[in-house]
Amino acid sequence: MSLSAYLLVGAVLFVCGIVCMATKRNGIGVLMGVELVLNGANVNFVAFSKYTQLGLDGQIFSLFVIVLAAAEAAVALAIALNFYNNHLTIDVDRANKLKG
Amino acid sequence: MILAAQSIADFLAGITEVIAPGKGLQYVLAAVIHAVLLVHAFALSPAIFIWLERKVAGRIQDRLGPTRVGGLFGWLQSLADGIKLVQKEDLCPPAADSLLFRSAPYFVCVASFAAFMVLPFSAGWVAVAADCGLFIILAILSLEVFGIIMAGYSSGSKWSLFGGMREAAQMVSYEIPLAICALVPVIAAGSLNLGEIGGMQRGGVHNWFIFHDPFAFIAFFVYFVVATASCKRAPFDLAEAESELVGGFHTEYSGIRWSFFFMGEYASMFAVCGIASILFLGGWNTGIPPLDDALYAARNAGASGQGSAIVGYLANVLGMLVFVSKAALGVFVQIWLRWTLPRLRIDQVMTTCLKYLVPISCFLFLGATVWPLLLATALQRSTWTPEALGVRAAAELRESVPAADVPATASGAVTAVEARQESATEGAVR
Amino acid sequence: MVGETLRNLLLIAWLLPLCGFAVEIFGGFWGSRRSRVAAWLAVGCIATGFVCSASALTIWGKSNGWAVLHRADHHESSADGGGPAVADGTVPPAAEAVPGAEASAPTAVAGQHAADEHSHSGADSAKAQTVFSGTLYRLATFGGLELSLDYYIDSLTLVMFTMVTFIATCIHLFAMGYMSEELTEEYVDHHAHLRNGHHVHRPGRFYRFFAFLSLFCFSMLGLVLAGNIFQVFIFWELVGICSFLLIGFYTERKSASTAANKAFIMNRVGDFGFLIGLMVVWTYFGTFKFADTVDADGHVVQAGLFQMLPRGADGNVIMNAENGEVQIGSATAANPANRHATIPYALLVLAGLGVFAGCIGKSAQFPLQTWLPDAMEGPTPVSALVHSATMVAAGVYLTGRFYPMFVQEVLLTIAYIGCITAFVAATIAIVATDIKKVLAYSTISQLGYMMLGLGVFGWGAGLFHLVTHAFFKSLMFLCSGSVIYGCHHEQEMPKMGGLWRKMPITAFTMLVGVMAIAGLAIPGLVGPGFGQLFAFSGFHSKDAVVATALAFVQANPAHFLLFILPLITAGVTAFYMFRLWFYTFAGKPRDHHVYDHCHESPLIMTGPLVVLSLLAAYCAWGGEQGNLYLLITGDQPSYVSHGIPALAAGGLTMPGHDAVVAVHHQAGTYALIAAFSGTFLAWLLYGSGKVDVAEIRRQLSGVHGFLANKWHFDELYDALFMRPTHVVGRFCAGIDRMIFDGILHGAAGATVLVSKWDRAFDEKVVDGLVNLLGNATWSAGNWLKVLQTGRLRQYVMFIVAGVVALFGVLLATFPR
Amino acid sequence: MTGALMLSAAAAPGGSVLFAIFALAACLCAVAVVASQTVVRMAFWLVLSLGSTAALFFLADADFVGAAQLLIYVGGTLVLLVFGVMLTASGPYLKIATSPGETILGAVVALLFLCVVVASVSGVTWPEPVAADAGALQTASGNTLRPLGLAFLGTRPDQDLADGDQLSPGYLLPFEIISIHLLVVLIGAAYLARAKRRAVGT
Repeated sequence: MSLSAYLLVGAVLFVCGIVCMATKRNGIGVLMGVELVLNGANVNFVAFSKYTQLGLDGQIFSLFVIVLAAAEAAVALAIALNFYNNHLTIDVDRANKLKG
Repeated sequence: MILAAQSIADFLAGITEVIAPGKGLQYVLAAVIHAVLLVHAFALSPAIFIWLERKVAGRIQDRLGPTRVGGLFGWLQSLADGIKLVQKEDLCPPAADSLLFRSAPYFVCVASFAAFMVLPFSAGWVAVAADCGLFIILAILSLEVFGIIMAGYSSGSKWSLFGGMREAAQMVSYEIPLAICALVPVIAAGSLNLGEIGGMQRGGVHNWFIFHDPFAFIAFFVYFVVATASCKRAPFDLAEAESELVGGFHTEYSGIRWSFFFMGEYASMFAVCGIASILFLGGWNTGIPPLDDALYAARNAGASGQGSAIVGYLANVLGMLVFVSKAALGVFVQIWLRWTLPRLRIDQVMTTCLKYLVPISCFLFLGATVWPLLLATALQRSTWTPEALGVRAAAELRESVPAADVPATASGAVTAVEARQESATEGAVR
Repeated sequence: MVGETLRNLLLIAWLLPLCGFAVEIFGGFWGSRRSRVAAWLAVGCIATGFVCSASALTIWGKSNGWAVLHRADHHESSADGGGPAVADGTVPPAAEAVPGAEASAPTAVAGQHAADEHSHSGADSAKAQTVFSGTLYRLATFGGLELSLDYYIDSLTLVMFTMVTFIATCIHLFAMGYMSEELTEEYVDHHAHLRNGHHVHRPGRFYRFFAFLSLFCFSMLGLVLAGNIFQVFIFWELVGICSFLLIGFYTERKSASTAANKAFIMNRVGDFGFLIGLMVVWTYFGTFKFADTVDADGHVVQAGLFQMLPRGADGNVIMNAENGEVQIGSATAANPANRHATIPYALLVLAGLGVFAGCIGKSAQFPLQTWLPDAMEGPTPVSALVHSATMVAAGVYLTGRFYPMFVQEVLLTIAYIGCITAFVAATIAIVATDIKKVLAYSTISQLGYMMLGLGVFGWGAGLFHLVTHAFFKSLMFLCSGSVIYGCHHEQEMPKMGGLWRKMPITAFTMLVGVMAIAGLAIPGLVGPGFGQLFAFSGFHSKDAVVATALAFVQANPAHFLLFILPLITAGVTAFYMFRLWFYTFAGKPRDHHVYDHCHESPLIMTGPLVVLSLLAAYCAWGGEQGNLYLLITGDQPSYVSHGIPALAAGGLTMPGHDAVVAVHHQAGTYALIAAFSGTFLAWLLYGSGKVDVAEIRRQLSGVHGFLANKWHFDELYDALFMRPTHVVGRFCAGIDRMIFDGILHGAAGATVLVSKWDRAFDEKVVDGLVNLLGNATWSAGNWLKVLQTGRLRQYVMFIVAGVVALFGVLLATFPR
Repeated sequence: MTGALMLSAAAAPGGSVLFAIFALAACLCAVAVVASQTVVRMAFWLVLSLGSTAALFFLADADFVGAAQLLIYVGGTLVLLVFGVMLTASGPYLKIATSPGETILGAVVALLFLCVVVASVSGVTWPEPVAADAGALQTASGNTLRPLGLAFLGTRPDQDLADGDQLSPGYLLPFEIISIHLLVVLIGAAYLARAKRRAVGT
C-alpha cells in the first residue's frame, strides 16, 4: 500500500491500453485503448500528488487530462464516423491509403 | 473518504469500547451498518412509490387501483408483485450477449443505489459527507444510462436497441441542463457539499434557495423537468414506449432482472427529488424559523454533548421526515405528470432539450452569477433577505467541521475554528 | 516682301492638293461611292491652286514692272540688229540696229545680274528682284549636308505652276465626266477576266482616282517649286509613284499592272543615274541648293550650286590653270561648306549625264522610251496629265532647271538623245493604229524635240515647246478620251471614221490640236499682227527648236544630223497626226456598230476641250516675241543669250541668240515645207481615199513590220538585258546551290555530327550519373516504403518496440 | 491528532483491502478489455476498469478527480464511444477478429513493455512523505475541492502554507485555454460528424 502500488496499477493500465491500440482492428477499440493509456497516466498523477511533494498539481493535471481526453474522444469519434461513412466499415486496417 | 455520521460514530464508539477495541473494527462496523440502512432505504422507496403510482394512476383514471392485498388500500401490493417477480423464470434470449444481458440490471441498480451514499437525509445523516457531494451524486446518476444502453444493445432485439439508443441520446443531452440548473443554487451557496447547502437554508422559507433569486426560482422548475426526463419518466419515457417499442430496452427481460430496472428507476426518482429538495426546497429544514432554530440548537447540543443525545436524535429524525416528505412530494408530482401528459416524439424530446432547455439553463446560470453583483450595487448586500448568506455559510462551516473528521481541519478555508473543534472531537471520541 | 507673298501663294497652290488627297483617299468611308464630292473637292483644290498661281504670276510681274516683257522689243531689235554678225547677209533695218546692239549689252548684264545675284535680296536696288529663294523647312542636317525643303521661284517656276494647275484643272473636270462609270457600287471591268472567264466585278473607285490625281498634282508642283536638287529627287520619286498608281489604276487588268511596273522600273533605271549625279554634286559642291543661302543681313552663308560654277566672260566654265580642273566657287562668293576648290572636268560631265539620265527615264527618252506607250493602259485623263503637263514634263523641266551645271559634252548628248528619240518615235507613230498609242509616240517625239532644243543651246526654245506642247497634247489626249468615251472604249482607229458628224466639237478641237502639233501656218502671213491668227502655238515653238538646231549645225557642221532628222520628223509628225485625224473623224464610218453607238460627250468634257483648244492655238501668240516666250526666258542663264565659242579646235560652238534669229526664217520655211508635205501625204493616203493604203502596207511590209514592232526595242531589251539577267541569275543560282549550299550543308552536317557526339556524351555520361543517383534514391525509397505500411496498429507496435528497445539499452548501459 | 490520522482512509485497515480490491478490478478489467472481441464488451469492461480507477482516486483522497472521472469518462466519453459503436456497427455484435499472430506478438510486446516499466518503477526509491509536510497534509483528506478551485482561479493556499512568503502561480491560464479548447472541439466535432452519408447506396 504505497506509491509503487499505484504506479504498478498505472503501468498495467498503460500497457493494456497500448496493446489495445496495437491489436484492435476496430477504430472504436483503438479509441478505448487510448482512454486506458490516459487513465494509466492519471493514476500516476494522482498517486504522485498523494505521496510526494507534488501536492495538488497532480490532481490538477489529471483533471486536465480527463477534460482533454473527453475532447479527444469527441473529435476521434467524429473522425471514426466519417471513416465509416466513407468505407462502410470501422476496420482501421482499411485506412491504408497512405501506405508507401 | 470519510465515514461521517458523527452521532452513529459516537454510538458505535460507546459500543465498541465494550466488545471490539480498535478503530479498524469500529470503522468496519459503522460501514456495515450504514450499508444496511441504505439498502433498506433503497429497497423500500421503490416499493412504496410503485404502490403510490398505482393508486394515483387509479385515482387519476377514476379507478380504485390496488385494494386487495394487505387489506386497506392494498398497501402490500408491491410486496406481492416482488414475490411474483422473484418466482418468475430468469430468461436470456439466445440472440443476446448473455454477460452484458445479465449484468445490465445490476448496473442500473448499483448506479441509483450509490446515489444514496452521498444523499444527506438529515443534518449530518449522510453516509459519505464528501465536500463535492453534489458532483459525485450527479456523476453516479449518470452511470445509470450505461446500464440501460447495455441492456438495450445486448438483448439482440431491435426494440431494445431502439430503446437503448433513445435512452442514450436522451440522457447524454439532458445531463447538460441538469448539471447547469443544479449549479444555480450552488452559486448561491458557494459549496458543493450537500450537507452545507441544506444547512444554509435554515430559518424560514425565504431562506430556501428557490426564493434566493428569480433565476433560481425558474431553475427549480427547469431542473424538475430535466430530472423527470433523466429518470426517463413520462412524458419523456421514450426508452420504454409501450405503444411503439414493445417494452423498449427491457423488452427481453423478465423476472427479477426486469424488476431491478424499475427499482433503479423509482430509486433514482427519489434521488433526483431529494436533490431538488436539498438544493431548492430547504432540505430537512421545516421552513418555520423558530422550529428550525430549536431543532438546530438541539442537534448541536446533542452533537457537542452539552445537551441530551436523544433530543438530538429526535431532531434529526424530524429533519429526516421533513426531507423525505419533500422528496416524496416531488415523486408524487412526477407520477401525476405521467398520468396527465401524453408522450412526446423522440425528435420533440431532443428539440426540447437542445433548443430550449440548454439555452434557458445557460441563461439562468449567467443570471445567477450576475444577481449578487446587482444586489450588491443596489442594496449593498448579496441577498434580498435581511440576513446575509455569509453568516449562515460560516455557521454551516463551523457545524460541518465536527461532522468531518480531524484531517478535514486541514481542508480548504478552515483556520482557527478547527483547533477547538479538534479538541472537542477528541473529547467526543474518547 | 514680294518673296513672302509669292511663297505663300505657291505654298497654298502646292499643298492644297495634298490636303485634298488626305481627305479624298478616305472618300470610301465618309461618302458613298456614288457621290462626286471627292471629285469636286479635287477640282476645287487644283482650281484654287490655279488661281493662286496666276495671281502669283501677276504679282511677280507687277513687282518688277513686267521688265521681262519690255525686254521683248530689245530682243527683237537686237535680233535684227545682230544680223550682220551672222554669216548670211540678210540686211536688217538699221534704224533700230544700233540702239538694239547697245541695248543688248545691259540686258545681258541685267540678265547676268539677275542670274548671279538673284538671291542677294536687294543687293542692288536699281534692279528689281525677279528670283526668290529660301528655306521652307529644314528636314535634317548631317555635318555639312543640310536636307531641307526649299523654294526657288523665278519666271519659269511661275509659268510652270500656272500651266500645270490650269491643265490639271481642265483634266480634272474632264475626268469627272470620263470616270463617271466608276460611280457605282459594282463596276464591271470588261477588260479584266477571271480564270473562269467572267468579268471582274469590283466596287467603283471614283474617289480613289481623284485622290491619286490630287497627289499627282501635289508631287509635280512640289517638284517645280523645289529649291534644291535633293528635294527635286524626292518629288521625282513621288511623281513616279503616282504614275505607278494611276497607270495601274485598273489593277485587275494584267496589262495595266505590268505597264505600271514597267514604267516604275524604267524610271528606276534613270533614277540610278540621277543618284550618281547627286553623289558627285554633293561630293564636290557640298550643297544641293540651287541658290545661295543668305542670313538676315544679306551675307551669303552658303553659296548655291548655280553660283559655284562661275562662267567666264565667254560663258565657258573657268578651267583651273595648273591642274586643268574646273574651278568651283566664284572669287567673290564665300562658300564655307565647300570642300573642293576644283572639280575634274570628267566628273562634271558625269554629274550632268547622271542627272540627265534621270530626265531620260522620266521623259521617256531614247533608250528608256518604251514604258510610255504601255502607260496608255491608264485612264485617258491620266494619260493626258502624265504626257502633257506633269510627269514627262518633269524631265524636261529638270534639264532646263539644272542647265547651268551642264557643259558642252552633256548638251551634245542631250541633243543627240532628243534627236534620235524624236525620229524613232515619229516613225513608230506612223504605223500605230491605237489612237492613244499614236498620241503616246507623238508625245515621245515631241519630248525629243524639247531635249533637242535644250541640247543645242536653245534653252528658251526647249521649254517654250514644253509649255505649248503641254497645251495641245493635253487637248488631243482629252479629245481622244472623248472619242473613246463616245465609242464605248473603242480605241482602234480602223474601226472609226466619219465621227465628226457624230461628235463635231471633239473633231474640231482635235483638228486644232493636230494643226498645232503639226506646226502648220499660212506662209507669208506669219509675223506680228493679224497673221498670228493662222500660226498656232506648235508652229512657233517648233520653229524655235528647228531654228536653234539649224544655227547649231551651221556652227558645228559635223553634227548636221541634228538638223536633218528634226526636219524629217516635223514632216512625219504632220503626216501621222493628220492620218490620225482623217482615220478617226473623216471619211466614211468603217465599223457601223461603233459608229451607230458613238455620241458626243457631255458638256463637262467638251467644255475643257474648247478652252484648251483656244489656248493650244494661241498660247504662243507672238512667237519668240510673244509674252509666253519672254516670260519663260525671263530668268534664263545669262550666258545662254549670246552663245559660247569653242574652247579648242574641234570643240563645240554654242549659237547665241543672234545666230538663232538670223536663221529663223530659213528654218521656219524648211519646217513649214516639211509639215505641209506631210499633211498632203496624209490627206492623199487617208483623207482622199484615192490610194489604197493596204497595198502600200503590203509592199512595204518589211518596214511596216519593223516599225509596227517599235523598232524591236522590246525584243532588243529582252535580248540585251532580260536574257543575260536570266542567265546570270541562273548562274548565280547554280553557284549558290553548288558552292554556298554545299558549304552550308557541310557545316550543318558537321554540326549534326558534333551534336550527335554531344548527345551521346550527355546520354551516356551525364544522364548516366543522374539516373544512377535517381535509381539509387528510387531503390532506397522502394526498400524503405515497406516500413510505411499505412497500418495504424503496426505504427503503434513500432513505437512500443522502440520504447522497449530504448529502455533495454538504457538499463543495459546504466545498470544501478 | 494521531487518532484522527488513524481514521483517515489511507491509514485505515479497510483502506488497503479496498485498494487491493479496486486495483485488482481495474487491472483485470483492463486485461479483459484487451481480451474481449466485441466492442460492446470492451466498453463494458472499460467502464468497470475506469470505475475502479475512480474508486482508486477516492482512496487516494482525490474525491473531485474521482467524481470527474466518473462523470466525464464513464458518463460522457464512454457513452459517446458506445454511441460510436452503435453507429458504426454494420451488424449485431460486430467482431473484427485480430489474427492470432498479432495477438501473440502483442502479448509478447506487452509483457516486455510491462517488465521494462515495472523494472524502472521498482528501481526507484521514492521518498516517504513527512507527516509535517504541508503539501502532504494538504492531500491527507479528500476535501480538496476548495484548494482545487482556488488553484484553477490562480492562487495556491497550500503552496503558500508550504513556504509562506512568495505566492506561486496557479492554473488560471491553462484553465481558460482548456475551456476555449473545449469549445473549439465541440464545434469541430459537430462539423465533422455532420458529414453527409455518401457510400450507403453503393
